[in-house]
Amino acid sequence: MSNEDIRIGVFICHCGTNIGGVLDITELIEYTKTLPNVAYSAGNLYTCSEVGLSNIRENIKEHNLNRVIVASCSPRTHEPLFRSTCQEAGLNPYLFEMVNIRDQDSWVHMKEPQKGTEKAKDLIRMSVYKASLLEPLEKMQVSVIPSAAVIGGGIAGMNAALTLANQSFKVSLIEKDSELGGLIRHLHKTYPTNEDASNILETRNLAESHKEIDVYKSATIEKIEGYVGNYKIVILQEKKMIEIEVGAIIVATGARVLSPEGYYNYNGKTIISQLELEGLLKENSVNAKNIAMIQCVGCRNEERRYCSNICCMTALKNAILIKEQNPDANITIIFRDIQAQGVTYEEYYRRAREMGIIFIKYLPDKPPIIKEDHLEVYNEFMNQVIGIPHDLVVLSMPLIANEDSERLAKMLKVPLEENNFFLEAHVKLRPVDFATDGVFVCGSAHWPADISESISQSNAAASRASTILSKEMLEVEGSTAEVNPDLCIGCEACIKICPYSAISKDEETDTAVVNKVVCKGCGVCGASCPQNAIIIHHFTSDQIIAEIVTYGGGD
Amino acid sequence: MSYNYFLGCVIPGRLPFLEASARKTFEKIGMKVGDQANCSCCPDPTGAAQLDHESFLALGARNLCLFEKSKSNVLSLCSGCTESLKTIKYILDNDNEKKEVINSKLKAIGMSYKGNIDIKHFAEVLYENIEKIKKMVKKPLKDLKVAGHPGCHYLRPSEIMNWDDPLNPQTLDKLIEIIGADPVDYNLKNDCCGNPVEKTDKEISLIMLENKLKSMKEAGTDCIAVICPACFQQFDFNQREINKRNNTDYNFPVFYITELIALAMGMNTEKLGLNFHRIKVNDVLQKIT
Amino acid sequence: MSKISKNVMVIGGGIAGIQASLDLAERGIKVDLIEKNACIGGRMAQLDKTFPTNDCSICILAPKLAECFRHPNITLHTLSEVKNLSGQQGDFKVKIFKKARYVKEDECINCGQCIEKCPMRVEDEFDMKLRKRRAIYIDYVQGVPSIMTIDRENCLFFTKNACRICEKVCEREAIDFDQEDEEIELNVGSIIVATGYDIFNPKSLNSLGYGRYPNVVTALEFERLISASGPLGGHLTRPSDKNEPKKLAFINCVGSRDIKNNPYCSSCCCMYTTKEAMIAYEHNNEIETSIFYIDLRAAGKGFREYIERGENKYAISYIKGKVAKILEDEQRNPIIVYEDINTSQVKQFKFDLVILATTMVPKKDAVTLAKILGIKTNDFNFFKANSYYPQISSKEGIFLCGACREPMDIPSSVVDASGAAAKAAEAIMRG
Amino acid sequence: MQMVEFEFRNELIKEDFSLNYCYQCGTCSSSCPVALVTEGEYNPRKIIEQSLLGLKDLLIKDQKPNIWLCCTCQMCVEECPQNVFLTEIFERIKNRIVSEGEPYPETFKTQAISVIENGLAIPLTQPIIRRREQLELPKVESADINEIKKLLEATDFKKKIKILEVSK
Repeated sequence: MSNEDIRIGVFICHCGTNIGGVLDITELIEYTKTLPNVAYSAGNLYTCSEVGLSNIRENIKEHNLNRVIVASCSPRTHEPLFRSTCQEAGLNPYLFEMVNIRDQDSWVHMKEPQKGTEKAKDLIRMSVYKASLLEPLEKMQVSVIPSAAVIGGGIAGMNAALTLANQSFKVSLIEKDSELGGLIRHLHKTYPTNEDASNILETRNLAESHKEIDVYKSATIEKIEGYVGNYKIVILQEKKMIEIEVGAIIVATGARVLSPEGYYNYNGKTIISQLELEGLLKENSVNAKNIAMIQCVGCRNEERRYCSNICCMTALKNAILIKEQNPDANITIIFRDIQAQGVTYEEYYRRAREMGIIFIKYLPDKPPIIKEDHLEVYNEFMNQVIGIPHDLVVLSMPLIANEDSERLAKMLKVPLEENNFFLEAHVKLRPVDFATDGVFVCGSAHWPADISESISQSNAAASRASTILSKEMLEVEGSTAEVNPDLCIGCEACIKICPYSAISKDEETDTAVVNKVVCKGCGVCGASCPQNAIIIHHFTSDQIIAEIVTYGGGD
Repeated sequence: MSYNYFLGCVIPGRLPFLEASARKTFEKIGMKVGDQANCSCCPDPTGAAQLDHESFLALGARNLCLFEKSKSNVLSLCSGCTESLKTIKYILDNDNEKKEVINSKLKAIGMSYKGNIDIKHFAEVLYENIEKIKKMVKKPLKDLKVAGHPGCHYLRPSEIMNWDDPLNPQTLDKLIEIIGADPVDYNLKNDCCGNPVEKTDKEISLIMLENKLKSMKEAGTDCIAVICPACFQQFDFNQREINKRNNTDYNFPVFYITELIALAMGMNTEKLGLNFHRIKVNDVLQKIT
Repeated sequence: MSKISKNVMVIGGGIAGIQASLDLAERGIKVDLIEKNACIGGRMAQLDKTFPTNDCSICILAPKLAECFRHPNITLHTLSEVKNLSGQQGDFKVKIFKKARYVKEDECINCGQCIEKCPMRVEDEFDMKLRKRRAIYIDYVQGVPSIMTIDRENCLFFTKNACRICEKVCEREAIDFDQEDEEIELNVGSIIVATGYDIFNPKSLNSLGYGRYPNVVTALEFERLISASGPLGGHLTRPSDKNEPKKLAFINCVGSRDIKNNPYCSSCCCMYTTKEAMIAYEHNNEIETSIFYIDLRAAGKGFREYIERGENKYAISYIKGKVAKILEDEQRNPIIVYEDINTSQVKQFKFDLVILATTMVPKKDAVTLAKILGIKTNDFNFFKANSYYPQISSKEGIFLCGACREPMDIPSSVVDASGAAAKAAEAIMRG
Repeated sequence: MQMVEFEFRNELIKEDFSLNYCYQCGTCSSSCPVALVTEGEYNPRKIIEQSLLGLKDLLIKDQKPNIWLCCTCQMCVEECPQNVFLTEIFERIKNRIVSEGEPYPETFKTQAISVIENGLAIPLTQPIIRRREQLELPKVESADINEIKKLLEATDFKKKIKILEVSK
């Protein structure tokens, strides 16, 4: 296509007042019209609304546009939508460019609208120059293996496996312990119904006996490779390597309880953890009369800033159970904020008060001090230190990330957050997805979760996985890297740096080869190649240099 | 069942003119209310009740027995008495154990509480007869801005009083409205006048009163309407006290709602004993004639 | 794999219903999405931003709305309500009542000419009645389907047999006063209920002065006041005098954790009050906020850190204590009466604007719908869910998600919705 | 340092079970017209916290906050989101203060003596009787004082409130 044939349409979004309230849109439209190859330029109140989209479609036809630029918000959220809009109007989706004049312009320059408008001109101009050089690309089609691997056999993992298996998908359920069940095995009873934990554990039998589920116990993951629809997992079980192939993976590895060693003179006898109390309750051997429970031990502090979500309810449950057995027991829960969200849990908290359980709020900088037969705590509600007699102190320890989560995250090429819990693709709208396609997360591996939350999430992860497993073919990203074998010297720099393990070496030619299905087009390889042998489609050197030059970066 | 008056202690002992206006108002609307002999202190919900619960119940139950014997309901002229008697009835009617204990005490004087009469505050009965009152109004109190003070024991605890909205009371303002006056909406309408605190700390009691007066003043009021003799005392006796201490000039005439109703019905001011008010009511009388 | 022959019906087109529909549609299952309003989007469309990322709410929702509209496996039934249900899991027969739109769906291009000419001014529910819309309208600019609707209760043609001006100005002849309500019947294999929630009306809490004091507003009203697409165009002023407020107070647990109103915890208020205070601060760095709370409930991922950020970077003070009383001064400034627990003293503090974090309550027609569907409700009229399997209702083949079963935030609703989709899919595969 | 006294706490709860439900939100203080003007000297929430923890010395001996300042307006009871009957709980505590012989405001005692002696908190005086006549009000037929005395003997009133000798 020669330069003369390029007809660019630029759609500038007001985004209500998000952009329109700061930048001078009219000026931008007029300015854009002066740029080379721009055949059409107009504003939209909300480009992403159905009106805005049909406006794009109509103008592609009316003005015979063969490049489309939307100047609006973030491609992270909106690029797929605009691309498919272009496609619907008969345009190759890779002939679309997006300029972020909101997050990176109108929001940051709210107080200096003129400078913001000038910046938007630069950004749009750069995009126009790049757009002129865009090439059509094709998305790849890959086949899908209709089975899933669920890593972790706690309540979340078991339930995710069952939900998929009940939809006739084959599932491999992989557990590192010698039996399924996870943390629930150590619990006495479960809130909010106070029934035996063994009731919930019946899921175990269902999972083990389901014809679509293969259970691997005492099994560890040694290797994961492949890509959405086509993962290969190597499992080590009883010194045997087993290789399975699946279309999707669900991470349900759970979490562990922080050890109480070293907190509040923990001694395992008169000062024990909540988990140890569960054990005593199971054996019906709680003999203490005056029991004090301390919440938020080892969390909501400098070391671990987060709230572990489940400890308040756990303490309430155990306190209620003790009270039910022994109404004369005096139980004091020393807390910071009682986390009892929603309908049932708040009711449960009220019930605990009704049973006569005492609650004292403490401040992080004035934690309780445990003495021989009583403990002392500064009571914020009274502005003074209060003594509480005790013969047993129970420490509520938080859930923390599993030790091996880092290893697993690396194998899966998915990120962890600062506390080493798995980091989802989007907190709000993709809470059980990873940015990596075909991998999902649920339960406490994601964040401390109780039983019903874990089950809810595991159903969700199963649902998300089924959207892949139910398809025969999948489309994957078309803007990928490509190695020019003539220039490649086989130095392997790109192979080492690729975060997706998408590059391997063709031993015959001694050059690097990109697996286009795995490649995300991130561009790291291209930047690292000493030979300039790698083309990143959609982000070619020519395209980027054109942007830089027009911005004023020399020639 | 007809009503007998329960006068309590404060009205007969200190403020008989309030009783006069009440009796005249009820007469005017055609209600025959009898007198109940032999009544004692209700007893005071802010006094004896705080000292001994059992004696509180016993004394109150004795009063109720007298009405039971006369086969007549209680028409109380005081909010404190109303609350006490309603509370005692509520407790005895709902707690059999307590009822038995109290009846064992009443045995000493040959009485036994049954629980077959009703207790009403006079404003409650007035409100129930609001249409009748409306018809009898001869001289509407036009343009008179009246800050109604419903007081506490007329309303709360709502579970027992079971009458007006305990946090957004309407009945007193409706009575003010029906006689042609303007009820004033003020910030602290729902707050206590401070009278009960006087027993423990006069200073604090006066601060509470001043807060109320300030709030009434800000909202622009000509006078105050009350329905309890304890509140009446607090407002009528202590405005000057506050002025003396704080160099202020509060001078709101204080009326029992029955006094205002009687005035609107065109009754003779002398027979109402308005001259016995400590804060002179002349300005208001002038305004409404 | 077994063959899927049945549709799934999703009731409610908020974020939960949308997510459930999209998951099912992507899964290859046909979905009938029933929405009572003229547009899908629900509560999330009314929000300005969302915690804990402070993403613009409509910006992340809009692509999902468009996807719902365009997905070949999703049939959108707007202005529709479920009237009757018979049959059982695998073979439900549902009667749907579809209100007439009086606008031809295929013709209207949402040009807005009719709106400009419509003479009627009607309270705009989407904007919490903070501004007026016309009798022909679209819920919100990004609304899907992006076409007009005539509101029969207020249109002059229907009330007085007059006007018809929209008909005259519409170049595409999209107005059709002859449309009639209709009843359709659907045959579905399983059902997902995602009807969402209403907001507690704090007017009954007399001591807080809502309804009497102009500068005491609810959190959802505030959300509209501060929203770029709201009635103030994102320039926050207070209702009484259009001055820019500098001192804000939020009162948490208004109507919740309260035996006399709603005993349960509304789950999201600690977080959304923090969010609203943050947005306000971003609008104007001079704003200082006090948030009055009972317990600060922030147990979700990154939530505690979010609260800390509010405290350290957005001039938010968290004050332990519930406010029982608000007064007002002559300039109509709300005065909060609260106890400072550090000194045990009761203090009065003047604010420019007070925002009440009102509870999420069940939809007012929840009980009616429960009866139609034959599912149970709990003591508070939320749909009753299994204690450990929260998407499971009391009836086989009917699944629950989102705030119709319990107050919850957006991430939980999305999780719930995907989970319900899995269960609904499972049900039709078995059935 | 004050020690939590479980037994005393349980006694108080037995007298009024609603105490249990308090979660210390402070609505009571915020609604209290006395707390508003006493700079911490009176604070209903704090009294409830002391009761929940059974801090007997503070409640009964020290009486800090001063429980006798409660004006019994019941605003706290109406506003309390957990239906705690504060006024009633305070009444029970005051009853305990009295019966345990701890000091309490003199005016309460004076009023009690008047009730014992006259059956009325405010006895009728001659000037008032004349004023009643002037206003054409009927004569007040006061309580039979022997009945009152007998009844209050049955309830042990004098002993409970520590009045040993009633002066004439």
